[in-house]
Amino acid sequence: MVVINIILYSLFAILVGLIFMGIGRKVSARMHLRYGPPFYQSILDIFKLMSRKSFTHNFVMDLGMVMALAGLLGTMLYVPIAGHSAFISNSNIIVIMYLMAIGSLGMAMAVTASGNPNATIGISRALTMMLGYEIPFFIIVLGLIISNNSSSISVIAASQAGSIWNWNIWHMPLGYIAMEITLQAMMGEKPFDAMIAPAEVASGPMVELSGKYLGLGLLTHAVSIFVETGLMVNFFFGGGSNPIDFVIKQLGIYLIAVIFDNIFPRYKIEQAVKFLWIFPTGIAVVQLLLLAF
Amino acid sequence: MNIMLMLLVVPLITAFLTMAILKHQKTVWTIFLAVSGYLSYALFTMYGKWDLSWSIELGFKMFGKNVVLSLINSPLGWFFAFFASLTTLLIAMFSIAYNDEKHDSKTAPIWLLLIFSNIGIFFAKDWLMFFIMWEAMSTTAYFIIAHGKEISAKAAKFYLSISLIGTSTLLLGIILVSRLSQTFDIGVSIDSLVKLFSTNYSAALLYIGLFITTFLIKSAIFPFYMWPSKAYAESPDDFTPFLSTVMSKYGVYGLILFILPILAKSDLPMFGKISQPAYMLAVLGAITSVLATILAIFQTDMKKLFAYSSVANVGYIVMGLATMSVVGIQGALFHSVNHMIFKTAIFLSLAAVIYRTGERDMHKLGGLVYKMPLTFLVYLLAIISAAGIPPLSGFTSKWLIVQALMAQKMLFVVVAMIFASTGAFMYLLRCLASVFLGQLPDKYKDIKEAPLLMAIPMTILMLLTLAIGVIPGIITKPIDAVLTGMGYNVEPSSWTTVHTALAKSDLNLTYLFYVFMVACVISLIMYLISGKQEKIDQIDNYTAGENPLEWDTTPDRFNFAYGFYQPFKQMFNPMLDLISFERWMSSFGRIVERASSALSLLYTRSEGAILMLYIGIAILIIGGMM
Amino acid sequence: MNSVLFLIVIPLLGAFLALFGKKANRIVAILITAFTEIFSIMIYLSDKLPVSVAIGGWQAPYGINFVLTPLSVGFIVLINLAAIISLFIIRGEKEYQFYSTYLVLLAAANGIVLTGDIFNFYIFSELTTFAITALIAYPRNRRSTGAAIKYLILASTASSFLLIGIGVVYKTLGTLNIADIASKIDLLNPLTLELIIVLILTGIFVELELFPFNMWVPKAYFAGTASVNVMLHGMLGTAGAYIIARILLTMFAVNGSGMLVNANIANAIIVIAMLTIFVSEIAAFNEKKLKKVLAFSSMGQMGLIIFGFMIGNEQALTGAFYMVVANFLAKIILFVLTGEFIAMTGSDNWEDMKGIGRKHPVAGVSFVIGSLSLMGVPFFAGFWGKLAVIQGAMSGNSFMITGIVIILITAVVEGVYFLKISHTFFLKKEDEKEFNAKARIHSIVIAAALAVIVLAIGVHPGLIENNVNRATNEILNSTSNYVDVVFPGRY
Amino acid sequence: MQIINYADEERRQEDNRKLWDKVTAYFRSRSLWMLHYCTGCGAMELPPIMTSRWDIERFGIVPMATPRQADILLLTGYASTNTMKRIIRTYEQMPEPKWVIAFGSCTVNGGMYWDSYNTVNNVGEYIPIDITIAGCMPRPEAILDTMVKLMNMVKSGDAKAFQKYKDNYGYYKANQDKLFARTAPVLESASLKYVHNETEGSEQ
Amino acid sequence: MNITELLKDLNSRGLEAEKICDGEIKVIANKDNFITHLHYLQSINYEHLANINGVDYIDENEFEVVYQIYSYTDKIHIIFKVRIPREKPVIQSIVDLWEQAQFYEREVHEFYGIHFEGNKDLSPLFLEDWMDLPPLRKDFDTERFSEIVMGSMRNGGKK
Repeated sequence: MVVINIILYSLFAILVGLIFMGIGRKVSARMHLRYGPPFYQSILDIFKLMSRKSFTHNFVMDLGMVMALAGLLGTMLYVPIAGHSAFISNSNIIVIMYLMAIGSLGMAMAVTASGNPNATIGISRALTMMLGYEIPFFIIVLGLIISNNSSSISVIAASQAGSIWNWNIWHMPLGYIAMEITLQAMMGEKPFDAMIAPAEVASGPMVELSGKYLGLGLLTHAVSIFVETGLMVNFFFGGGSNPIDFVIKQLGIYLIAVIFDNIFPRYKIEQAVKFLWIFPTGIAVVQLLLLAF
Repeated sequence: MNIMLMLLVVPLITAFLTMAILKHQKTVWTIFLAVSGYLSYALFTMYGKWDLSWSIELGFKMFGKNVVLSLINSPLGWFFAFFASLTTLLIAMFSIAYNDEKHDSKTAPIWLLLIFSNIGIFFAKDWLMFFIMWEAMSTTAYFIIAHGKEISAKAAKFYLSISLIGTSTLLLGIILVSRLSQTFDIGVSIDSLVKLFSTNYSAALLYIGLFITTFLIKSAIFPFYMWPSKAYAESPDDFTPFLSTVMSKYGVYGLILFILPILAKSDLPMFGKISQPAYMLAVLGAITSVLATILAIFQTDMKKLFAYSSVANVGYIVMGLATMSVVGIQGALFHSVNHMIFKTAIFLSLAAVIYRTGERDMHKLGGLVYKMPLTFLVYLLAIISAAGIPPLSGFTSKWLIVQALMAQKMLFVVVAMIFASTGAFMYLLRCLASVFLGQLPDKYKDIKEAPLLMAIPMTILMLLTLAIGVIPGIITKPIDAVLTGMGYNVEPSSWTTVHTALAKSDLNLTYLFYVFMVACVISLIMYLISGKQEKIDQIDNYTAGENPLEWDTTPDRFNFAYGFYQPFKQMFNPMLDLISFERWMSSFGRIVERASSALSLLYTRSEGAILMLYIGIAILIIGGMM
Repeated sequence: MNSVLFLIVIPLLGAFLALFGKKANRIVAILITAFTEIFSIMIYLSDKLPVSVAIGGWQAPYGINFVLTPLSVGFIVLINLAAIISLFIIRGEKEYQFYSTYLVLLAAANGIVLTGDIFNFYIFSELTTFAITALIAYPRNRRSTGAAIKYLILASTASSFLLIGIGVVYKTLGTLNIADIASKIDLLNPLTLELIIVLILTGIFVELELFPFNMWVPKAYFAGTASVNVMLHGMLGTAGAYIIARILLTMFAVNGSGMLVNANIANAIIVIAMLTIFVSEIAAFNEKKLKKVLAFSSMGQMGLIIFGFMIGNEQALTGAFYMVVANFLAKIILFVLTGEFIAMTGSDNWEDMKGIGRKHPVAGVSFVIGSLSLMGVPFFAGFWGKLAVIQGAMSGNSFMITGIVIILITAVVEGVYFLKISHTFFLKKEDEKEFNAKARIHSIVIAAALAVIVLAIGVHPGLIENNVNRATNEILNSTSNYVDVVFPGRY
Repeated sequence: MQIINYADEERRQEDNRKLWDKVTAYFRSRSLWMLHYCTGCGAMELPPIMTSRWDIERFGIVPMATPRQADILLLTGYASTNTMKRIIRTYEQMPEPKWVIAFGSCTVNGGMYWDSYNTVNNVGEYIPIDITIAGCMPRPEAILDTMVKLMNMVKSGDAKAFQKYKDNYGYYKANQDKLFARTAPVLESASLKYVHNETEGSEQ
Repeated sequence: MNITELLKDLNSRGLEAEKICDGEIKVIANKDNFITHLHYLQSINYEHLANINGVDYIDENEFEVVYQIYSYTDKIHIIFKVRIPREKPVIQSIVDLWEQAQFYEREVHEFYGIHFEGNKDLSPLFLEDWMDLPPLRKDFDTERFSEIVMGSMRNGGKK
């Protein structure tokens, strides 16, 4: 029974993630005063990519891409969606933080195995960026854990039940601002997308991914959007009473990120890390001190 | 024959035996394997028999009565000794194949002496036996690290000077503490120190400080974090795993054996939920892991990189211990075993790479995955476990330590821990990308996979990480015995779930593995149903239409490996130049050298002789009058 | 019992005969030293000790008397053992002057230890000075003659102070017998007592290689051949340790309790000992010549031993005596092997001695054992001595605590350079050319034997435990053991 | 939609495959990713089609950075012999269903550089071209119209240039070798001997 | 110095210098001593060598090597022409005056066949394994060449 449950959840997450990407492209097109592609465009892209022939350099590429998607799906299964999650065991933030690393490890391994210098440069930037956003993210999470003395998300989400006013966004406004900036970096949106910079490193890690592997890469990105926005909802927006409410909140957060994406130019990698370690971390530390003492 | 005595006698005799027949190395190393096999078996049978002990009375009179050296099979000592002997067994299997004519480091006899002192340290009941084995361990380790090479001798000298400082402080500490209770017994000295804490706080702090410096030196924590990078890199390749995993645990063992009970029992000024000295220890552990991770990211020599990674991991263990809570110590013990397993796996796979290619710099290697797939697989699983990624063993212990730190509200220490573990992910992947992936240089076109005898221990370690990752009970059960032995009341741990201090945050690891497997199946299905893939040559990359081979560039010029984290390094360069302990220590060494040559100059010139005679008389007269 | 006199008379007779014999000198010298060694062991094992022998029938306060106590005979045994070893490792000195001066040195060393009369002690120390100067100058090159002259000047100025001191003692107390002085010492007013102590100490300290007085040590050890070094260290160094025990801790002791009469001077001596340890270890750290390194290290060890004696409580004294024995054995191993290594590689620097350990593993390992024992590493004799000295010094005043700290710091420095040197022997020899001379088997055997003894004592200190205890309680209550041996009825 | 009776299994298999191909063709047509290989002056015509006035993204056509990810290769101008070598290598690096759109007259018959010694006159001889757009650099409307035409061709499944390239690879390879691998001088000219020996430095 | 003084100065040195428009003059030098003049020009801060290119006067049976020189201070652009016979197109290289001349001369050599004495590397730069006459020579029939290699036809032709 649990396996069917997991498959359903995975499909749900992938579908939602892809539709979010489509809507994101539509919104950014409308910001450029363009008509923009249909909202299901990403699904079309995925099917096209999956049906194409693709090139692989060695077995490590296949292993890596499969592992990347598996890692992200595993993470997604640990995120409680509107109160109930894929299986009974309670979900733990620290587990999710470490599980997210499988995604980037798999991607990094597959892409470096292709042997293209652009890809390796992209990966070294992605990992530096990861170190950049991991610190503020954890400080915010630490604040949450300290305030309700449990590292399980369902407890945190439950603590915000009831009316809108006891959402965490009002109790921890600074935490929310810091989380917003970190979310921008986690999703690799514009100010912090030095790793996928098409102009500099020819779409960074994805340079050698053709057809099927690019499809798996896009699916991983879709699920990661679902996970990150899901976390955001659970942390600050009360976790949602039912799945539709949960998804709408996620969409709201994602669109904020897309709007930021269209406004900002791109940081150099060390500027990005320095920025991430000064502003969001500073705000998060202030929030932590307020909570802890 | 008392089994404890056999544990000591067998390595000693075989050490002298192998010293005699050092010429033919095959038999020497097989004897070495046999001895470590015997030790592991003997230790395995000793589990549970906590009353085993052995003592001998020497003719030397101290405190009015003859000095007694004794061993006792304590659960803590057994825990460290058993897992150390298990690691040595696997390394021994590896070194039979590693030490052929070209690579033989002729250090088997000295290594056996080291194992002899290793057993002695873990089972010592009184301080004298502890000190004797500690000093023997430091000096034998010097000879193994130096193993007859010029550059290694210089690195070993650096290691020696720091660890001798450690032994001197230990000697001073032991004498001070033994004078308190007029006996060398460790248990009695703990109680006497606890009493001293209540009476004379500052003196007790000094005594504890001496012991803590020794243990910090040996486990390479903050002020003394720079000797491992030299010692591990230059020591023989099959000895480095032993050096980095087992020998860094002596300091940890010392902390758990002596410092933790004292800090737990005596009432100390508190800082939040834990005592000040413990918090100081946690801060030192945090600084070590952060600094070591940053330094590890910038290394180009792979053994130096993993030396700093070992220092960082010991930093986590010390942080776990400093929480003084049951979950923290459980996490620390679990992590020391995990560290033994995955770090040995990493160092063995690197040794296999060096054995085949003879090259240690990461940017000169690349693409070895095609020629050495098994080594790659072992290395991959080891770094997944080292980075603390869930399905494998490294995650559980890191998770426990983070939970304990959060429960004790040690906020900035936890942030440092997370920074270090994410940074760990950076340097682990750097070594993976530049050594195993990417283009294969031409000179390594025809290297073969590591020989069979090397492959067996590596695969066993790989399976071990997987097994412990899925069923943590294998390690948590012995840890419970250790904790109950130390007087903590801990409820028995189950085979699959791991309990923690925070509310409702227990974690079922087998379930986690099961979820991860199902996710893998789903993504595999997606991979299979989509279009076929075609295998193309490694050099056929997108290079903006250019055909690199036409411009006679060799494939390995394509590996981006040299300045892998160059932008990140530029951020830290000013800070690193500012506080580099390495520079201070080496400049201190130079000062001593200049002073010594100045003094010996004083003796060469003869006209000062009579003048100095009169100075001597003056000292005597002035001394007399005061 | 006045057959004891043979210990001095026969070597002197041999010295005279050696002037004429050519080839036979070597055998004659070996025979005489063997005789003195066996004779002293027989005395030691016979249970007639302690006994005082009046020479020529003159009773104690007036005539010269030889005092035979477990301490003194034990030291005689050590001195003669060093003498035998130095004879065996002689490389090619054939001329007769060598053996005659050697035999004079042997007689004088035995004399210093046996004599109960302070003036007689002065005469024997003069004799040793001349003998050692001749032996150091023996290689007759620029280096050795310079060192010999330097030693002669220093030693003679020092012994002149000693003579003045003895004169003052004779003037004030009217007696020259050590036991007599010891009993009458508290009659003196403090000022003259201090003058006497200072004068006599300057005389002794030159021979004891303490810091301001040991300018001659590195040059002398560097200039002398290996056998001369063994003599210098084995015979003179051990005799020096005995002098400290006998003169400082019995003659000037506070009613026989092994504590120096004037506490301030004791502190001054501790300061000097600390200075010696510190200066010698730091100087040895960067020294390139192997013989000089060992010279500095022996200065450091002597400083440690004197530091042990000066502390005065029972624990420190046993430690000091253990140190004496350990240092005696370990240093002889190192000097014997250094002689061999220098002969093999032809150069004095230890950096050029690569690959010796691989060619002669036994020699390399015994060198390591010797250096480890000097460092005070457990499993070797030096450790118990160092442990006991530090343990004893812990209860002392602030001078002793700083002394301990310096000992521990220098232990680190000493450890580094000793292991650095012993490891260079195991380095691979790059230029594969053969060594010029072959190491001689019997000297390696001697070194290995001593190394085994050092290991045995380290593992099981009980071997020499009872001899050391007899020596310590003889010092601690010297009135009952020493003074009433010489004057049975006085107390 | 005529009624199909699946009498025999094989025809049904065949229809299914056709059905599956139809579905994939639809997806391929609705999400074409283009790699514009800006050889000549046509490169200036591409950015406007992505701006808000013409907005090619509504057809699901997005510019991609590397040949591995791209479906369409846009040749936007004259191709000199050196560039031709790079174009062929990029074309071969693109995964299977791939199409080529050639801009302007230079790609068809060399355009105004028809008589230059290093301009390729007919790119179609070296790599298969699906659609060429006439005009000495076509206007954006023309480009949009081509894109829609390509989408329909892909949907109906008769944009098979890459198949043609694979089938008669020999013909294309021969042309390519004729262009690049030159072993003997092409034109016999009187003063040839002078130039050659002079470069070898053996002047008379 | 301004343009008139420059013209007077150059003419006085035996060069035919005339003004084309304000800020631009043309100088014609002899192939034997043109280097000394170039050296002189460089010394009076005409330090920028913009380009070197060749011209093929086939009917006068001569090649012409044109050096474009410019001075930032005087803001005057000199077109320095040197004529060399077509049979033996050899001229002195000016690498030691201007480093970058090496590449310009290499290109001119490839496209005209003019040999620059003293230029270390005159290997082909743009054309890959070119066997024919240097292409920019007038006696090279480019249409014929493209017809043979690329199959081009006058006004498009029928396929």
